[in-house]
Amino acid sequence: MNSESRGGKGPELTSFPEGPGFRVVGRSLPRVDGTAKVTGGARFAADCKLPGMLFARVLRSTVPHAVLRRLDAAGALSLPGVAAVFTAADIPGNNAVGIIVKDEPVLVETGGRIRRIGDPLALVVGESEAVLEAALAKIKVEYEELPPVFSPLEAMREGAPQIHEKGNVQSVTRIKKGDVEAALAQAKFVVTHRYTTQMVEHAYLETEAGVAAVENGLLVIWVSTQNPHYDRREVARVLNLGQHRVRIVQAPTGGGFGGKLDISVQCLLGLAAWKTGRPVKMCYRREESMIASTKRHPFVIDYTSACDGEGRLLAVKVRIVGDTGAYASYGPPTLKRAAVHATGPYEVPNVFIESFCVYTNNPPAGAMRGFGVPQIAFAHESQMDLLAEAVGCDPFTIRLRNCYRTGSVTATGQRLTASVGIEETILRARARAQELGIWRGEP
Amino acid sequence: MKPFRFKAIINDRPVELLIPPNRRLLDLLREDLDLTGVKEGCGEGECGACTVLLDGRPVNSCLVLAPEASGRKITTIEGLASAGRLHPLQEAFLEAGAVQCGYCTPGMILAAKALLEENPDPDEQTVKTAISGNLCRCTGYVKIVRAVRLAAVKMAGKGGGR
Amino acid sequence: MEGGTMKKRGVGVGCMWYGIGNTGVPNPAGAFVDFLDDGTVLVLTGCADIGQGSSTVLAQIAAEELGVNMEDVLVVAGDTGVSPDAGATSASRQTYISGNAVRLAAQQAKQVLLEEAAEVLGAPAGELETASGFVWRNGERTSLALEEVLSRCRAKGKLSLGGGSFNPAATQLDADGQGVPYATYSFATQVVEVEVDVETGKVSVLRIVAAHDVGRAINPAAVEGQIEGGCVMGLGYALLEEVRVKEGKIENPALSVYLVPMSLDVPEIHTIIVEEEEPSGPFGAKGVGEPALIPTAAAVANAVADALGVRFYELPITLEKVVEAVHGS
Amino acid sequence: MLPSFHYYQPESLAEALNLLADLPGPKKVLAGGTDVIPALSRGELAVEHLVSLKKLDELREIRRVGANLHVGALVTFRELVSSPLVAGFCRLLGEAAAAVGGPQVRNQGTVGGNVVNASPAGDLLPPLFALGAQVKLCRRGGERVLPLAEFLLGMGKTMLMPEEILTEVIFPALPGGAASSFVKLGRRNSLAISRISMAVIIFRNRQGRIEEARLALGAVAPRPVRAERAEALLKGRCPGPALLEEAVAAIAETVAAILGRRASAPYKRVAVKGVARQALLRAVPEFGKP
Repeated sequence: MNSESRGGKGPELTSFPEGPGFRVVGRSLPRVDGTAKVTGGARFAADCKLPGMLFARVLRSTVPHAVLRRLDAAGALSLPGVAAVFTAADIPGNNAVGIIVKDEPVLVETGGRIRRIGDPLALVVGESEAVLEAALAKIKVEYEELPPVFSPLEAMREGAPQIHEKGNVQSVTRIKKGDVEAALAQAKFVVTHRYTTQMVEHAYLETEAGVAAVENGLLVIWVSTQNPHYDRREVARVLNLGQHRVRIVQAPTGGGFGGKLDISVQCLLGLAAWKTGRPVKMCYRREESMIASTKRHPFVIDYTSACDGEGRLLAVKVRIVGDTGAYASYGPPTLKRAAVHATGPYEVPNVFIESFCVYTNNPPAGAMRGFGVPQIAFAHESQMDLLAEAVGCDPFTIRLRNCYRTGSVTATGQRLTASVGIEETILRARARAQELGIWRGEP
Repeated sequence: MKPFRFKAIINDRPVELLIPPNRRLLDLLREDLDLTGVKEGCGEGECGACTVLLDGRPVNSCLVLAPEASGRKITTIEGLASAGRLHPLQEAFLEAGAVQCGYCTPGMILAAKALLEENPDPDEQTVKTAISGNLCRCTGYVKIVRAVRLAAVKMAGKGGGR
Repeated sequence: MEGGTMKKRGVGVGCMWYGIGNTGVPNPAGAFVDFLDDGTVLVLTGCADIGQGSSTVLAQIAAEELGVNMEDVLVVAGDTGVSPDAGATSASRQTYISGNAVRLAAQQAKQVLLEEAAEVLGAPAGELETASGFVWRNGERTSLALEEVLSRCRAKGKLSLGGGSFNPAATQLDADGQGVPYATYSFATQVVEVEVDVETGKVSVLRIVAAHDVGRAINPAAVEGQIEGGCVMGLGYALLEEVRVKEGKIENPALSVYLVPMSLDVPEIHTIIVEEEEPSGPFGAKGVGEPALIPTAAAVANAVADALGVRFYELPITLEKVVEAVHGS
Repeated sequence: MLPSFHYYQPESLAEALNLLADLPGPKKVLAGGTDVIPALSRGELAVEHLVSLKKLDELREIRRVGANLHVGALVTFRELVSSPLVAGFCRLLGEAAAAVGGPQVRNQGTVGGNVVNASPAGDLLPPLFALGAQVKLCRRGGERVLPLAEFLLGMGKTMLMPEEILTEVIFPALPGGAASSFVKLGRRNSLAISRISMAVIIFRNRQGRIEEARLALGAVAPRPVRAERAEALLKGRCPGPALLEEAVAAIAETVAAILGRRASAPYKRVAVKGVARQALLRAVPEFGKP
């Protein structure tokens, strides 16, 4: 065994002292894939080359809301070096993907709906990267544009353009505990504000990339991904193959942060390799990555919180609207998680929370590190400071007065029975901030 | 387009190739020479993933036309370890936990190598400046800075390193 | 005001909690652990390591459970041809969920060996452990080598393979949002110090103290790496990053115009790992990937409000917004 | 992937000038390439001929000739940062070069490129304006020297003709007693385009009285602008906090007038105060001492 290739780092760190107690857990051992990554030996998907490999690129819509009337690829096909142009008509299985809701086409069908700028319309496959750009320019597309909607608040109104058949509100979460209105009426301090947060890009350093090949009747896809088994389910369904005929191998993945949970190149690569019988490679350029991939949900949060004269939280009332863009992706769980976490790590006796995941013709938002909680934390932590100001105490004090402890009951009625470390983190953060001279308030 | 005769010393080995002159150094290294430790992150000099050393100085190989690098000495990450032994920077990156996804790592290490050759004992701010053209989305840079300073110590112990 | 320039300092606090795993839905992970003939170990997991270090952490969990060296564990991850489904690398779930799956698989594989060893040693399996290539009894090393035990298993046709699966104990939320959406939670508090130039609007984050309850830290350096990276992504969220969309079109789809923090934008980060052990976690572990980032923007916003006496209700807090808030438009 | 073009590596300036004079069709000179290569790959620049200056080592020099400094067009940002001549005679140019991009870009990008590119946010332009720089333009059979202020016409526009090469930038070396600084305000601390930048040169007499002040601002107009009112106001006075405030206010007024109703005006007319304050204080710390 070559220990170096797996990042083993010599006896001092990894040798196994004989006897009881933790021996490996709790130690800062080096990464098992570290050596490959520091030597340049790690082969990311874009680094793979296979004999006879073709290259692929997607034609994307330039309008946010339309019906695709006609797509004419004859010009592209006539270019030397273009091996094929695939459209929705070439998809043997179910032309819809999505982790929660299968609402996103792999390629938009003729007569089908375009719901955002960047929707995939056709896949060009060629002998070199160089030919793809010219080929894309030669595909003729006719759209019948539809009125778009870009604001989630407008999209929720009656009469707004409908983006999906089931309406623009993709999901609603409600959490009720106690009697919020009564508590608000009795509270000494009530603070209400609207918070808005922006759309954010994951900006993983490695863009979406993969290579596919058919080996002995088996479709193998090496791909940068956060969930290879989900990829397998989607590729198999889209290509109408048994799951046993699809093998997804996660290539070393250059960051994900939630953005590589969605299908990007997987199904298109599978389609191209399966249909041509040749290996195919597909790598997004940065611009395409930023246009095509999901984003962090922008939120509009209306937040009311109330406390007594000592800063004890009495009630929290929150309404969250998240813009999930053209497709659901991880929108529903993002908004659900935001609702569940809306009180912050504080015990609140009276709670009413509503969150809405709303379709628009914007770029789709999906999973991004934190799943809606960074947004809601901005709101609940601003509110805590505002209450502290009203009460006249410092920000640590109001948090210590309200934070969960063993035995606390959350807004969803869950009793926390173990491993409730919030108080400890507040105390230790405050102590360190004092040591460093950052915080000069009371210990 | 007349082909261009490209000659250079790459990772201490002479290389001679006939190339179309519109080739970027990045593509020459990755496609023609299979030096895929050189990564493309943005194609416009904004991320440093494609950093290589040109006569010892870091440049973005996506912004270098390959013929412009002809006649020069080029170092990629593949040229750092010798005879199976890691360079002290590579060791330090492993030990300090400076690697996460690894996509920025080759470029980071090369930027750091150029620094340490010029300044064997850089302070924290100097290290931060030396890697300020290299984007890392994973680590927050803290452990990368620590790794570079650890490598400096290692190299001083070995009489200046390689 | 400091040094003749118009700079103000402020301190802000941000707290958070984060449920580990998917919200109120089953999200199991599976794993296989196999002892090879020479006592080295193969871990098969669907868990995708995207840089956060799950393969290392899972190797540590297997090594700990089985008493082998890290060098002697190979993790094969994320290959649907050989590894069981471990669900998504998301929701900060893999250390807790795949970690448990690997530990359970390792325990099962070990049990096969210990039962075999029990026969050889004439001792109850419950008194036996594996460590350093040998079978141990009540904390004392016996002369029985694992290789020998494995060879006996092979001869009898017994697989030295263990399978493990773990699904966190969560329930669906009812119509009133009541239920147990997560089996366990991570917690954190971050304190951020900023300096704001009231004329240029520039917010410099000077120092961050980040205290995170992650349960047991399987690999403290990796936990710190998550926290440091999260803080920096969080300050990008607070101050810099915004995908500008006009009529559905992204106006800044390039890294030259979508700016994320670089090394010179990074403050001092003081991490504190709080280890409130989670009884249901592998060796007490919970998770840290997302919690690392969650409180940062909140704390930065509070610090800016502390510095300026003006609060921002909209992210990101750009140069222009600061100037407009301080000086009017 | 870059579009096709013919590529030349002339061995001498004369050969390069001949090529430029004789080649038909769209042509471009290639120096550091940090702007040209991405423009080519984005399809923003279409050329038939690309003439590389790579072999023209005579353009890589920084020389002192009499009272003047001559900076060759191929001198890189990095070379400006580390040059003893720059440190001795025009420190602010080195400070500006250090504020450009990141290390990779500074190793590649050149003085000539920064000037010819004529970006409103070009970091070397305000210091060169303040230094009173001239540019030397060569073509086959001739050359001309123009003040930078005449050479730059606006956003991306200059007096450079397709057959010309900018070979050097020339300016009077600053005397030892001159104070100078460069301050750049970007959204982040590296790889950022200037939102506003400012170059300061201040000459004082033995008593500390300001004899001459040159203040040049970048990224508030298509070309750098001098804050003439503030320059006049500083003349003959001693630095101190009150004078600092007067100067800052005057600079802000100048900038407000230039910006007019542009979208960035409400921000920049305030922000310039912060930049001006930092730049003046850095050049002459006495501005902060009552």
